[in-house]
Amino acid sequence: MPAETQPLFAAEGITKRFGGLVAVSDVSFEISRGEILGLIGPNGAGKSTIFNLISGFYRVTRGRTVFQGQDVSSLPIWKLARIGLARTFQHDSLLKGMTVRDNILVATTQFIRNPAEREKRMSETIDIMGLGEVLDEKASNLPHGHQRILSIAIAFSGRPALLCLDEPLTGFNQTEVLGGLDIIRRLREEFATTVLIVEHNMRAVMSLCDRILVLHHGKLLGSGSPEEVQNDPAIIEAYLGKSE
Amino acid sequence: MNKFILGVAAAALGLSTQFANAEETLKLGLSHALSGPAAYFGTNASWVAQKAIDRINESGGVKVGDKVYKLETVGYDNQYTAAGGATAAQNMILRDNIRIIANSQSTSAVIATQAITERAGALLFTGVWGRSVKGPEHPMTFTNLNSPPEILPPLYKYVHETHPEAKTVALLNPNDASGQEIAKEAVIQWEKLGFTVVSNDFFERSTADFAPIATRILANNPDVVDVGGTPLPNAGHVFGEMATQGWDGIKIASAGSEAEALIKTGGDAAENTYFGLGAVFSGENATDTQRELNEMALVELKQPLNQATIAVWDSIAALKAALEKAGSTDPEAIAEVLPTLVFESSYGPSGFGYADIYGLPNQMLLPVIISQVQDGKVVELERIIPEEMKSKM
Amino acid sequence: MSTFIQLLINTLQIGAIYVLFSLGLTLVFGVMRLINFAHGEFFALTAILIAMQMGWLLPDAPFWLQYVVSFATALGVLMALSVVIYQFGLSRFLGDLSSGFIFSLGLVLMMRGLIGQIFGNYPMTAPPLVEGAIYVLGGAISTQKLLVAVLALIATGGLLYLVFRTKLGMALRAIAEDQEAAMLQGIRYKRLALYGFLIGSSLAAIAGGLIAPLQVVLPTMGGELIMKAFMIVIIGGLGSIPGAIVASFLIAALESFGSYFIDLPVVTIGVFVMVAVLLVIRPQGLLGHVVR
Amino acid sequence: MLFDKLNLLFLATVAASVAYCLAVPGAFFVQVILWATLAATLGAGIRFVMLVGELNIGTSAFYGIGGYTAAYLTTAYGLPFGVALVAAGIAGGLVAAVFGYATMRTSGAYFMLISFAFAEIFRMLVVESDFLGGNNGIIGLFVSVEYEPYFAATVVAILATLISALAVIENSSLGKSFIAIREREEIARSVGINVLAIRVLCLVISSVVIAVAGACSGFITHLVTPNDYTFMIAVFALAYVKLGGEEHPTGPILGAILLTLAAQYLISFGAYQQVFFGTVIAVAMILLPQGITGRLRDLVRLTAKRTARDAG
Repeated sequence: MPAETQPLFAAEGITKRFGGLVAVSDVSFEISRGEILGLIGPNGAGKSTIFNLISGFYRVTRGRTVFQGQDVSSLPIWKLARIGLARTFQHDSLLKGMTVRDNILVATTQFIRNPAEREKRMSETIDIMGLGEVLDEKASNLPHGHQRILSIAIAFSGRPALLCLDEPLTGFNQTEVLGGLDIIRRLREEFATTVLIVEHNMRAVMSLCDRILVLHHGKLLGSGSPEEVQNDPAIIEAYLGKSE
Repeated sequence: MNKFILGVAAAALGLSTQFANAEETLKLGLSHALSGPAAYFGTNASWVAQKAIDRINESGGVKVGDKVYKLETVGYDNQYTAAGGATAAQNMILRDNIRIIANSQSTSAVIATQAITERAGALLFTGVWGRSVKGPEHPMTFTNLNSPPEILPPLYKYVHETHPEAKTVALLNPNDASGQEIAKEAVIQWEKLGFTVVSNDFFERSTADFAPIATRILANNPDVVDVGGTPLPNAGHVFGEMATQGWDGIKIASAGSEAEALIKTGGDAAENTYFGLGAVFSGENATDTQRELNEMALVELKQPLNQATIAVWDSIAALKAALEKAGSTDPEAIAEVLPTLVFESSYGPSGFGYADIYGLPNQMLLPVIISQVQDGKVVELERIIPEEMKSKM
Repeated sequence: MSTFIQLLINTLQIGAIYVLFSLGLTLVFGVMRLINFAHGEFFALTAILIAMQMGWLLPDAPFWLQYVVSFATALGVLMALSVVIYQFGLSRFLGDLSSGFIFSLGLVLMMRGLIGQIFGNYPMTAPPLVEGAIYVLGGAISTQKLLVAVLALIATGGLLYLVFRTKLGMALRAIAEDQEAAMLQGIRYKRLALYGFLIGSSLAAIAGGLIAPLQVVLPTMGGELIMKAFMIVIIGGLGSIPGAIVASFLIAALESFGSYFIDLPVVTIGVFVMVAVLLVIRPQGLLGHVVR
Repeated sequence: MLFDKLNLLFLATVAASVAYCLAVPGAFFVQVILWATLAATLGAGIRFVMLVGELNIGTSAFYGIGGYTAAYLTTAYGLPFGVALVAAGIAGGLVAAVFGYATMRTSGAYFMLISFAFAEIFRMLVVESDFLGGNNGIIGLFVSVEYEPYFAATVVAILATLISALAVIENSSLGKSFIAIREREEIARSVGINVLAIRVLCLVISSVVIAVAGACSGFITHLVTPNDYTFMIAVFALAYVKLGGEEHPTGPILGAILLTLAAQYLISFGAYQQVFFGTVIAVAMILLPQGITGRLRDLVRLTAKRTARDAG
C-alpha cells in the first residue's frame, strides 16, 4: 500500500490486561492522515488505557499497534516521539519548575540540534500557541488556560505526524474552549497534523472531530461522524443508561 | 564581593604572619586520632605529652646552648586517615612552623605525614609499626614503641619454651595496614621456631560478632591462637567464643596494649593469655615514673595507660636529651645525636638502635615486656632488655 | 554435621540482632519516607548508656536487676531524645528523601562526636548476665547469646503483633501503603509518623541494649551496623517488614557460612555485589513493591 | 541579577587564588586554597547528578577511582601528572557508564542506597587489591621538582575550568533535559528524551570531573589510601551543596569555601570539628532549606519588591 493511502495509525485487536482485569479488549481502529479523531466513552471505559497503549506508556497484552506502516507495539515512548507520535498528559502536564521558554526548548532540542534552526522552530511554536507574553514565567505560575496550551506546545514541538491530546480543554471557560479548538484546527490546516483527542466536553468534540470512536467497558461500541454517533441508539443507551 | 576577597586576603596574611616570635618556647607537634574508633589512644597520648612537657618546664625547661626553651605542644586530629594526616602535617609545618613532631599515630596518617616532614627536614616521632615507615629512606623518622620485629622473637621463644608440646598456630589480625604487617612478621617468626601456621585470617574492623571467625579458626584445632594486632576488647570476645565452642589452648595477644579490656570482655576465657605489649604500669616491675603517671591517669582520664599511650613520654624525654646534647634546635642536628644518646625513658635508661633490622638506628631500645592474665589480673612475667641496650649502658 | 549446626547457630544469633535493627529502619522509611542515618547512633547510645550505668547505678544489686534498670533508663533517654529530634528536625522533612537523609547525616556527626566527648571513646563493656554455654547437636552457643537471641525474637514478635494486629499498626501500614493520601490528612499523619518514628527508634535502642553485653561498646558501633542494615533493607525491599526479616537472616547466613568457607572480607564484598545485581534485576527488592 | 554577580565573584575568586598560588607557592594558604578547590569540585560534581534528581553517594568512589588511577599510573609506569589526570577522568567516566547503565534504572531511595553500596564496594576492593597497596595505599606521589611551583595554580585552574564546564552544560539544552527528567520523567520521555541514556550521561559527566579532582587529591596529600575515599567524602560534598544552596552552581562553591576555611580553624579542636560539621549541616537544613544563595536570592527579591512598592 503506498504511503499516501495507508492509514497513519492502526490498532489491530489490542488487548490490555492488568492482573485479572481486562481494561481493553480486542479493539481495532485506524486513524487516517489528516483527520481529527475523537475518543469518547463514560468514565472507566478504557480511554486512558487506550491512550497509554497508543503512546507507548503501556505494552499491549495482545494485538499490535502500527504507525506509518511500522509495528510499534514494543517501541519505548521516547522512540515513538522521535518518529512522530506525541502526546499530552491529563495531569501534571508541564515541567512546572521551568520557564515556558525552557519547557519548549527541552521539547524542541530533541528534534533539532542546530541552535539557529531551533530558535526558528521555537518562535513558530510560540506564535501559534500565543504564548509570547508569558515566555519567562515559571510554568507553575501560569494561569490554568495557558498551562493547558503549553502542554500542547510541548507535544507539538517535534511537529508530530500524530498528536494525541488527553483532555486538553478541561477547566476551560467558553472563550478559552473556542481559542483551544481554533489552535487544534490550525495545527491540522497549517501543519497537516493528525489529531487524536480524548475530551469530556461533548459540544467541543462534536464540533471539532471528523470522526468519533465510542468506547464502553473496554470494547469499541461504535464509530462514525458526530451526527452518526449522536443518533446511534446503542451509544445513547450506553451514555444515558449510565447517567440516569 | 570586594569585601569577600579582602577577607580571604586578610585570612591569608593572618595565617602567614602567625608564626613569628617563637624565641623562648619550642613547639612540638602531635598528630593523633582525636575522633573515630581510635580516639581514646590519641586523647590519652595527648594527655601524656602534656604531663611530659609540664615536668620539663617545671624543672627549668630545656637548655640549648646558652638559651633556655620552654616546651609547648600543638596537637591536631589526624582522623586516622592519610588525608587527615597530611592536613595535620601541613598545618604544623607550614602554618605553625613546627620542625619537631613529638608523636604521631595511625599508619596511613603517618605515611602521609612523612611525605611532608622528610622533605621539609622535620623530625618525626611515631609509634606505628610498618617496616615501610622506617629505614634509610626516612632518616628523620624515629620510633618510640616496640614493634613486631622486636616483640615477636622473645615472646614466641618464651611461649615455645613454656609449652614445648605446642606445634600448630592460628593467626588472626584486623584487615588493615598494621594487621597485615604483624601477620607477615608472625608467620616468619613462628616458622623459625618450627611451628606450622594452620590458618592466617583477617577480619574487618567493623566485625561485630566473632562467632563465625572462631568457628573457622577452630576448624583446624590449633594448639596456639595468636590474635596479633587484634584490639584487645575484640580479642576477649574471640577467646570467649572459642571457649564456648570448646577450645582450650594457648592464647597470645602479641601486639595489643590495652590488656585490661581483654579481661573485661573475655571473662574466664581470657585466663592465661600472653601479651607482648601489655605492660602493667601499676605492677612491681614498673618504674616509679610509670607508676606515678599511671595513677594520675586513673584519676584524670579514668583509664590506665598502656605502652602505646606512654610512648610520647619517651620521645619527649629523648628529645630533651638530644636538644641539650646537640646544643641546637635544628632537626638535622638532633637527628644526628639521637642514635648516640643514652637517656632516661619511662622504662629506665634507653637509647636508639636496631640498625641490623631497619638499616638505620632509629628505633627506640625498650624492654620487651611479656605479661599474662593470671586469676583475672594482668601480671608481668619478664622485662627483657635488648642486648644492644645492655651494651650501650 | 556439628560444624553445620554451629554455623546455623551463628546465623541465628547474628540474624536476631539484624532483624531488630533493620526492622526499625524499614519501619521509619515506610512511615516517614526518609532514611534515618542516625538510627545507628540510637543503637550505639543505648549500648553506651547501659555499659556506663552497670556497676555504677545500683552497684550492689544483682547483675540482671542492674541491667533491667539501666536498660529502662536508657530507653527513656532515647525516647525523649527521639521526640526532640522529631519535633525540631525530622518532622520538617517528611517525604523529602534527600533533605531528610542529609539532616540525619548531620545528626550522626553531631551525636557521634558528642557521645565520644561525653562518655569517652574508650571501649566499654557490659558484663554478661548469665554464664555458661548450651550445646545442641554438637554446636555451642553461650547462654548469654542465646538469651539475647530469644529476647530479640520476642521483641520482633511484639513488633509484628503491634503492626499487624493493632489499630495503630493498621494506621501505620496504611501510611506506608499510600503516602500521598496519608500526607493529605495533615495533623493526624504527623502524629502517626511520630509514633512510627518512636517505634522504629526504640527497635534500634532495644537492639543496642541487647548487644551491650555481647560486643565492644564504642560510639562508632552504630555506623558499622547501619551499613549492613542498608543492604538488608535493599534486599528485602524498602518499607517491607517480611522482607527485612528474610533479608536479615539471609545476610547473617552468608556471613556465618561465608566466613567459614571463604574469607570474611570476600564475603562482605560478595554481599554488596549481590545487592547491586539484585537491584538491577529487581529494583524493588525481594519482597518490596515499587517505591519511586 | 544576583546570580550574575555570583558568577563574577566566582571568576574573581579563581583568578585571585591562581595568582596567590603562583606568587607564594609554598605558603600554607596555598594548601587551604587547594583543599577548598577540591571541596568545591566535589560539591559541584554531586550537585550535577542532583540535576536529574539523584543523590549519588558513589561520588566518593569516583573520587577514589580518579585518585587511584593517577597514583597507579604515575608510580607503576612513571607517566607524567598531566597524562595521569586525563587517564583518571577517562577511568572515572568508563566506570560511571557501566555503573550508571546498571543502576540508573532505579531512582530515589534505591539509587541512593545502591550508590552507597558502591562507595563501600570500591573501598573494600581497594583494600583487597595488593597491586594497589591494600590498606597501605600508594605512597610517594609527587610532581616533578621543576613543575612544583606551578602545581597548585594548575590544579586550581583545571578544576575551576571543569566546574565552569559543568555550569555551562547545566545551562545548555542538555542541562535543561536533565532538569526536565527530574521535574517529570514522563514528559521528558514523551518528547523523545531517552531518559536512561541521559541520566547515565549526567552521571558520567559528573564522574569524569570528580575523578580528575580525585587524581589531584592524591598529589596534594602525596599518597592515596582506601580510608581517604569513604562515603564521608560524599557526605561532606552534600554539606557544601546544602549550606551553599543547590539552586545555582555557585552554591556548593560558596559552601565548600566556607566549610574549608572553618575546618582550618577547627582542626585543632579535635573531635569537636566533627560535631561542628554535623551541627552546621543539621542547622542549615532547618534554618536555610534553600542554602545561603537561596536565602540571598529571597532577600534580594524581597528588597526589590519593597522598593517597587515604596516607589509605587
